[in-house]
Amino acid sequence: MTSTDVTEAGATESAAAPLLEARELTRHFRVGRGFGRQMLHAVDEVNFTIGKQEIVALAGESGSGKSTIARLLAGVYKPTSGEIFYQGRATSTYRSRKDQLAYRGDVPMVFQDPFSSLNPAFRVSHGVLRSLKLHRPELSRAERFEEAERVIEAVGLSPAGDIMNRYPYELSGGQRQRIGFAQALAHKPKLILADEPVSMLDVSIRIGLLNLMAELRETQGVSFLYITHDIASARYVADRLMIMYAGHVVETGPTESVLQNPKHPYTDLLLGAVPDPRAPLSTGIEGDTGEPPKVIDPTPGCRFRWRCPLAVDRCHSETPLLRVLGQNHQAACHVADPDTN
Amino acid sequence: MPDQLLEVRDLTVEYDTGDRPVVAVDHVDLDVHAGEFVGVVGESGCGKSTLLFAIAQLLSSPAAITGGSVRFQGQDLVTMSEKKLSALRWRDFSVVMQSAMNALNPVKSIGAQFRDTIMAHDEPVADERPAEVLRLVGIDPIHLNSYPHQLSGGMRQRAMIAMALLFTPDLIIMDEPTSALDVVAQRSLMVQIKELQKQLGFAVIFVTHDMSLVSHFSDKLVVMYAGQVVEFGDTRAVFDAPQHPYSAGLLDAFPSIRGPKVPLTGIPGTPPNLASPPPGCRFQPRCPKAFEDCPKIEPELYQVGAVQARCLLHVKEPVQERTS
Amino acid sequence: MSAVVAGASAPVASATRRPRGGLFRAILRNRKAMVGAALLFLFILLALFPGLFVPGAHHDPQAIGDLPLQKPSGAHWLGTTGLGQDVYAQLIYSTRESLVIAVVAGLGATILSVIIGVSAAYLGGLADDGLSMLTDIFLVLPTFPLIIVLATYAGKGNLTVIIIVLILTGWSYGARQMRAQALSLRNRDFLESARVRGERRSYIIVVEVLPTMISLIVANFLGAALYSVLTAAGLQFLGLGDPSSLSWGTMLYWAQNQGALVNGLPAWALSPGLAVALLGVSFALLNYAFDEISNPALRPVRRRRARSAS
Amino acid sequence: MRYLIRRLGFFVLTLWAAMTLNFFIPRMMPGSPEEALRQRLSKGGAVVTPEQLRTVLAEFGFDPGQNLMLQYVEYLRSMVTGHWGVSIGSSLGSPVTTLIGDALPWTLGLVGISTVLAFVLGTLIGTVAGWRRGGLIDGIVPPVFIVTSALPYFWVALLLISLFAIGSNPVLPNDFNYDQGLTPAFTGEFIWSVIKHGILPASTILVTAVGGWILTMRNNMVTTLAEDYVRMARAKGIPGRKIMFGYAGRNAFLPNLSGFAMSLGFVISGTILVEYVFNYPGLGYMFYNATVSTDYPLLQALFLLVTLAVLICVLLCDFAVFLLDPRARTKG
Amino acid sequence: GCGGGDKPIGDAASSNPSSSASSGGGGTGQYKKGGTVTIANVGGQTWPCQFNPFNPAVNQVALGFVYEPLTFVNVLKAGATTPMLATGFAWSPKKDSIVFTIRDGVKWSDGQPFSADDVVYTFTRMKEQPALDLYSLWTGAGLTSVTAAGNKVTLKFKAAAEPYFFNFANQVGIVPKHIWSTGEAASKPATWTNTKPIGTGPFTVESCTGNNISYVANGNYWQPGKPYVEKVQYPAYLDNNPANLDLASGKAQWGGQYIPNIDNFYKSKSPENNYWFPPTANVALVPNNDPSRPATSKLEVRQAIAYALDREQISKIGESGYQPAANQTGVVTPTFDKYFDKDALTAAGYDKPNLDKAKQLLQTAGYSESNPLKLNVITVTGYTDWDASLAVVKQQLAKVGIELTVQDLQQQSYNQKLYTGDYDLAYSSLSGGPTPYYELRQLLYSKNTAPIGKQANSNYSRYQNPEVDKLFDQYAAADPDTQVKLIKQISSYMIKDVPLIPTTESVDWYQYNTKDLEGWPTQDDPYAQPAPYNIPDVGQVLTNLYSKSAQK
Ligand SMILES: Nc1ncnc2c1ncn2[C@@H]1O[C@H](COP(=O)(O)OP(=O)(O)OP(=O)(O)O)[C@@H](O)[C@H]1O
Ligand SMILES: Nc1ncnc2c1ncn2[C@@H]1O[C@H](COP(=O)(O)OP(=O)(O)OP(=O)(O)O)[C@@H](O)[C@H]1O
Ligand SMILES: [Mg+2]
Ligand SMILES: [Mg+2]
Repeated sequence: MTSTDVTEAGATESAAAPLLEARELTRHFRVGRGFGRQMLHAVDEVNFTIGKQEIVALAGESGSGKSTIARLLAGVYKPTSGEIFYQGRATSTYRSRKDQLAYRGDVPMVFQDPFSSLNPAFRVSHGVLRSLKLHRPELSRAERFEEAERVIEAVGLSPAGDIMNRYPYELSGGQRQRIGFAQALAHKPKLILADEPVSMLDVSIRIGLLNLMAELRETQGVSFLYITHDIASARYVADRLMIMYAGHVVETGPTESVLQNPKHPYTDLLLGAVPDPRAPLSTGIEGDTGEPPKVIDPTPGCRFRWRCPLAVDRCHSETPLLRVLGQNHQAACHVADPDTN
Repeated sequence: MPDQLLEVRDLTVEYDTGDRPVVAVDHVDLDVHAGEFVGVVGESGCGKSTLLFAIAQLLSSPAAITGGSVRFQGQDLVTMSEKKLSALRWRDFSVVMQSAMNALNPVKSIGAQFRDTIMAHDEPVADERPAEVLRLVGIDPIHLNSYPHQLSGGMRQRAMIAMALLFTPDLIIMDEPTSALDVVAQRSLMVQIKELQKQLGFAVIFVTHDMSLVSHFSDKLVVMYAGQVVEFGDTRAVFDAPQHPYSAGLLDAFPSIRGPKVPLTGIPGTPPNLASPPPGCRFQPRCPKAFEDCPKIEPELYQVGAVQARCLLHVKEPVQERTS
Repeated sequence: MSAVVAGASAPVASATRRPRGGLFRAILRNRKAMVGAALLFLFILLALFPGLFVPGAHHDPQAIGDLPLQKPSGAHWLGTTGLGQDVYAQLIYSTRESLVIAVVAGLGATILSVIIGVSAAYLGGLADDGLSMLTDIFLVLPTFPLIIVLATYAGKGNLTVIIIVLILTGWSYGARQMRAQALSLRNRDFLESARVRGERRSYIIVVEVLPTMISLIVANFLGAALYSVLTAAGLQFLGLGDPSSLSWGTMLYWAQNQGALVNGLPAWALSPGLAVALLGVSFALLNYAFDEISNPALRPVRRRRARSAS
Repeated sequence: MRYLIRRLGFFVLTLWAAMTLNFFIPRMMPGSPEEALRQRLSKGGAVVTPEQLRTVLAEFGFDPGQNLMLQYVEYLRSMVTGHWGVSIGSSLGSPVTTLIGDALPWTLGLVGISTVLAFVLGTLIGTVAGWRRGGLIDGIVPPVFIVTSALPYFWVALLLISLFAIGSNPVLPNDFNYDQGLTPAFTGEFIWSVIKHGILPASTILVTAVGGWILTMRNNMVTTLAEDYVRMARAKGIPGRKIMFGYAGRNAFLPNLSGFAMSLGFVISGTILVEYVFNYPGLGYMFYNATVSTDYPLLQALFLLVTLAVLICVLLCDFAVFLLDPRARTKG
Repeated sequence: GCGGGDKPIGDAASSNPSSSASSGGGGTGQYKKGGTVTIANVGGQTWPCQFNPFNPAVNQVALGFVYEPLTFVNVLKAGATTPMLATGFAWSPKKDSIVFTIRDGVKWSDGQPFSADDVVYTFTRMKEQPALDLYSLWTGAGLTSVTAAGNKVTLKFKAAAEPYFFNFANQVGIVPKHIWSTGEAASKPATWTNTKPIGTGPFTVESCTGNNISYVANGNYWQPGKPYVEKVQYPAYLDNNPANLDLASGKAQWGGQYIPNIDNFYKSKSPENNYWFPPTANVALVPNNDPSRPATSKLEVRQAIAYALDREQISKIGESGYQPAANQTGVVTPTFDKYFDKDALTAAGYDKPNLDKAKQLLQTAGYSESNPLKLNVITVTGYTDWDASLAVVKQQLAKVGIELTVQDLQQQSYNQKLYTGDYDLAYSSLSGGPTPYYELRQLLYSKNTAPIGKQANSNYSRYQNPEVDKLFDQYAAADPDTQVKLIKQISSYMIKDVPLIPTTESVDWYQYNTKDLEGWPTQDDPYAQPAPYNIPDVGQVLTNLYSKSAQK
């Protein structure tokens, strides 16, 4: 397979009927106690869709709300406002355990921090086996073990039989991360929310996992929300790229389009910062300290305006909304130019 | 070379685990010249941090240096008394630790930590020096009165680097100083470090597992695998033509955001257990080019053109004997 | 009693590293734990089969003899009491009550700690505030005076009362630790992970949470048992237990009352205290060893300065 | 500020809870001052009517017939205003304030000093043991002090007595606060006597209390030493002693300090036993006495005092942590 | 309670009422002044330094030392009297009024003269301030008026009042009007602390700290030449052990201590260490006679217990022989031998244990091996000798098939149960008086009992017998010989109805050291109850002691 045709296939599918759609998704956190209560706007009025068999990469600054989005989708957090539609139905309408279980079976999550996402009291196979038990009740005990072994092998951990029986503290960060990934794979999901699933892996193993993602999408039609700091890997697997900044999605579009033709100044900055051994060092961002903003009780206006080299007056008073600036390519910037072609 | 700053020979470090010792650094040789930027890369757990600590004599039990020497400006640090070491430390070489989050004392203000450092040495230091170095790394000196928890992760890492510059040492050892930062911040910090290095002329040993970072910033590259140096040479040379299959694997394994999009493969298998490494070449069980000698003969570092590589493929050109 | 504090360090770190192969093997490998376990085992033996350790002549530890206040001799290894009872036999037979107090009160206090600590952490909000406040109040209340007051008035001598009192006053320390640990667990992703997986809340609490706290719970039990042994002995020593019962504290009470020390009978005055101390030590050793097992950083190390320049 | 208000709220609430418990527990239980007094009066065939008992007690400010809630309100008021009444137990008629005033200096002197000393010593030894981890001290200290920390107070007391205070030629006195023939004055003789009488009880407290502090401090120290900033301090060439106390010690000390406050309750328990064994006329002994003689006013005042002491100590330690730990400062 | 246990719980060791002394005591000669006596008697607390004689918690250190009664009554000599502040007294024929002749020339220790006014003032204050009237003279004994005429003071009663003589003549300390009629002493006499007491007694308080009270001889004392001893030291002891040690070493010369193993611990330490334990009352198993208790209300059961007990053994093991065995008549011997009817005792077979009879009686009562009698006995924690005695009793009763469970209770709970009748058997003791009448009346008089659930005054066994009541009623107005007869009659009911079962006799714990001091009360010369906790007997002893070294 080549990644190019994968991209096209995914793009057409997603246009037809989105698997999951987030509308005006918002999540605020209360910070401080008692009187001096303040609101941290982790995610603010975010809209996006994830199509069937689509890999959507979500990148952005640390603290910009990527994990929060994943957690909102996984139902770990309840949205402050906004709605998530899964296969056309709002998840807030799930009442029965059956509905919820079905959703959870379809949309598993790989947690960002592999050190805290495995229960230290159980062998690492615990999570995989439990997932199988909950979501594929038809399997017998022995089958579950077989299946677990298979997925653990699939994420590149071998010998699986040995690894399964270890306790989390006996695994390295990278190994744990892969166990987390295996948990999400175990029960034929439809959409995997993968929060930096490869951040702790060595380049060599990382690529194996990325290949696995692509293969799963191909063979089993699984979609991914792939959260990462590693733009290069996003380019490698993702059909679409979303860039977040301070709780807002500031740019979204087909991966290549965004990379080749970034519309939002932040995207520009971000791409400029990504080192590439195969390309010469680009300059021009030296003045930027790269301090991520905390979005506490924000006032209207573009959140990037303080760091933006292009900021105009309007940016200080009006929050930019996503605008279509190219084919499937949107950015939230007052000054960005649309594609000319 | 005349301006040889650091000369590490046969350095071996073991962790006493109760059963078999973990040999985390295994007969490592390393040379750093004044003003040089040496990058160290390698898989997680291959002994990079341990090597740095061993160089700085900062190992604490259960780790111990069990062999080799570390000559810094001509003096052997391994046999040096703690007292003499204290005098040398920070003034002549300083260390920026892997996690700046925890490397600052949480109960002392940044300024107090500067003061402590100054008081520990009888090096004359101007009163404005702390403020000056903070400004150098882009932190407002107002933060001298701040406590570590009041700074963001990036600021803490900068503060650490500022502190390392306090006495303008000859060598700064940095262990993944940018790991806590996101790409933009990491990038700007690296640029600053490089800039400072150009200005002040100190040498840097820089550990990371981000290949792309070293590719842009370091002069020399050390590739470690399972406690050993497997390849050593000019960065560009290694990147252009990696001589060790492991280095080659590393370089093959990461995608680019520019160039053409090609399917990549990783290195299969897992790194060896350092308490019982595989026989012969340590990379041999994972090596795509392994042949029958590999599990039998332990390779040495062989000179291959401009670089040295620990691979039996290059056995015809044995590395020349060193005079140490 | 400050030993209770000793068992408190680094409860959170302990959860993350659990030795493989279970506790049992870890205990076998730790010298302190071995000594503690051996002592405890001995006491359990004594408690179960006191008769085996007492020569036939003195099978009834309460039997009044004609020779009061005897110094230790071949016939009476530790001498006799003011009523001519055999001190050694009393010592052995007293093991049971002291051990029962330790175990039952320790268990009770631990269970209470777990329930209150974990629910405080999980319920959060007002319930947490209330429960934490309750815990803190019980923690700073001068426990022993409270115990004295309770034990004095609540129909004294009654073993059940003493145990209840010990539980009531002994749970707070543990509850605080439990809450802290449960809170730290609450933010751990593995619980979120279980929820995302679709587990029920009850399953998460019982199956996912409690096992991760097991080492804290065990340590807590040991601490509470130690506290109970010492406190109960103190109470009985003050005469607030049942003076006709057979326990070490009561023996001490009698020894003190009949002037064992001034009458030159240190064996009588000191041996029950020694027994209390040894039982306490066995709990303390296990507790401490437990800390070491669950927090490898605390394990003793061989200091080596291998600086061979080759 | 908010932090302070919260602490204050905790303080008041705890105090109130303690006072309430203290009021109700004795009153819910069998026995009453009436009976205690009756016991005392039924000498010589005197036929004492219940009215007579009530009359006498009423004279001393205790009216058992009063509504319990009213009594409670009255009690709270008098506790707060410091009108603690007179003893109705074995020191019938003595103002509670006087009784406490007489005993307090002794307890403060003996228990206060030895407890603080134990804490300070324990912390110091623990610091050194942790610093020299695996060294000689560290090899000996933990096992020894695990043992001492599990010793019952009273047993250590008895042991010390049998070693030093019993026999034909006792080295040290084992009861009371000073020689009975002396009158308190600032004379060398008197002070020496006070010291002599304090040695054994103080050693008892020291021996049993110090272990806990050593162990916790050592463990904190070991944990802290593994922190990166300690290694960093070494890397910076900061001298060992300074790292030991200024970096590792200070940080390891913080949890110990909170522990100290929290465990003060336990310490007080121990001192009751110590004072009891050594017949030391301090608050602990008085507490015991007040309990067994159903002396409500004295009991209440003592309980209040002890709770106050613990609470104040908790607050002080909180405050100290607040000062020493910048993290705590911003958390509030 | 006594029990002589170790740590006295709450109360300082109780002071037994004293009684007779016909002669003025042993030491009649004139001795030179000098010397110090140190008293070792556990108070269980530091001294509060109060000397209010009306405060029952502190009157032990005031009465006898500083305050004196009108007349001293010697319990150990069948109520013989010694004139104190009254040189004499005369009863009216119906014994409902008494006239005291007040001694002339007595001065208060501040130099003010003592007069009949002070006596009247003392008694009338007790009326005005009922809290002062510890012995309920105005409310219980029927005192109606106290008047003075010259040096005569007349006390009038509603009815014959001889039984109360012991209380008002012997136990009430006379206080000075000129002090007690001003300031706080006048406004709050019951709670006044009276730190510098002014009295007529042989000593005044020189200094008082929590640790020690130091008395010096009263220079104004009315008995010429007395007291011989110049100083009294009364250290506070919190615990028996140090007090015992001080006695054994001779550091303290006068003790009121229970000392385990006394011969070995005390007597053997020095030939000058002596002790004497005169018995004054009974320690008894009190069965609950109330019909609501099926077992103990049965006469057979009570008899069976009485037959089963080997009182000598209880005395020997339980009380180390210090407390002699009691007998079923309830008359304490040898103190009250005059009233003891040995023949009646022998005739009933209670002079020695009789197990067969006991078993047989139990059978009659319906108990057998298959249906054993199970009884509970309550006792007080801290009375370790009682615990020991009960351990013996338990063994003895087991032999006849009674299972006894000993329930050790804290004093308060014990009292509660005892007073309200919530028990099967209670181990108990009451204080006696100058004749057995006082003790027996407390125990058996129906007016001293109350229904179950209500607090009884002293008749806890709930024994009620109109015939016995009649005998008690006759006693007050009877002449001495008749009184002896009445008591023998009453004790015959003890044998017949077994309302309670005396086991041992409670004694005065008394140790004395003769190295420097002489004039102690002894078995041969029992001029006062000898233990230092007896008030006002302590005053008698203090005026008789003299220092040998001062005589040289
Ligand atoms: N439970 C929470 N309570 C309070 N604030 C939170 C919580 N979770 C996240 N935040 C805040 O919300 C913001 C977004 O956090 P989030 O974890 O989504 O960032 P992220 O993009 O995943 O960052 P990273 O790349 O570092 O993982 C941050 O400022 C974070 O501090
Ligand atoms: N205390 C220890 N006991 C035993 N082995 C240890 C200990 N600390 C580290 N090791 C082992 O030493 C080896 C080298 O560790 P080191 O921290 O130097 O790796 P690293 O290359 O810095 O890894 P990373 O990139 O993750 O920082 C690892 O295999 C590790 O498992
Ligand atoms: Mg995240
Ligand atoms: Mg490292």
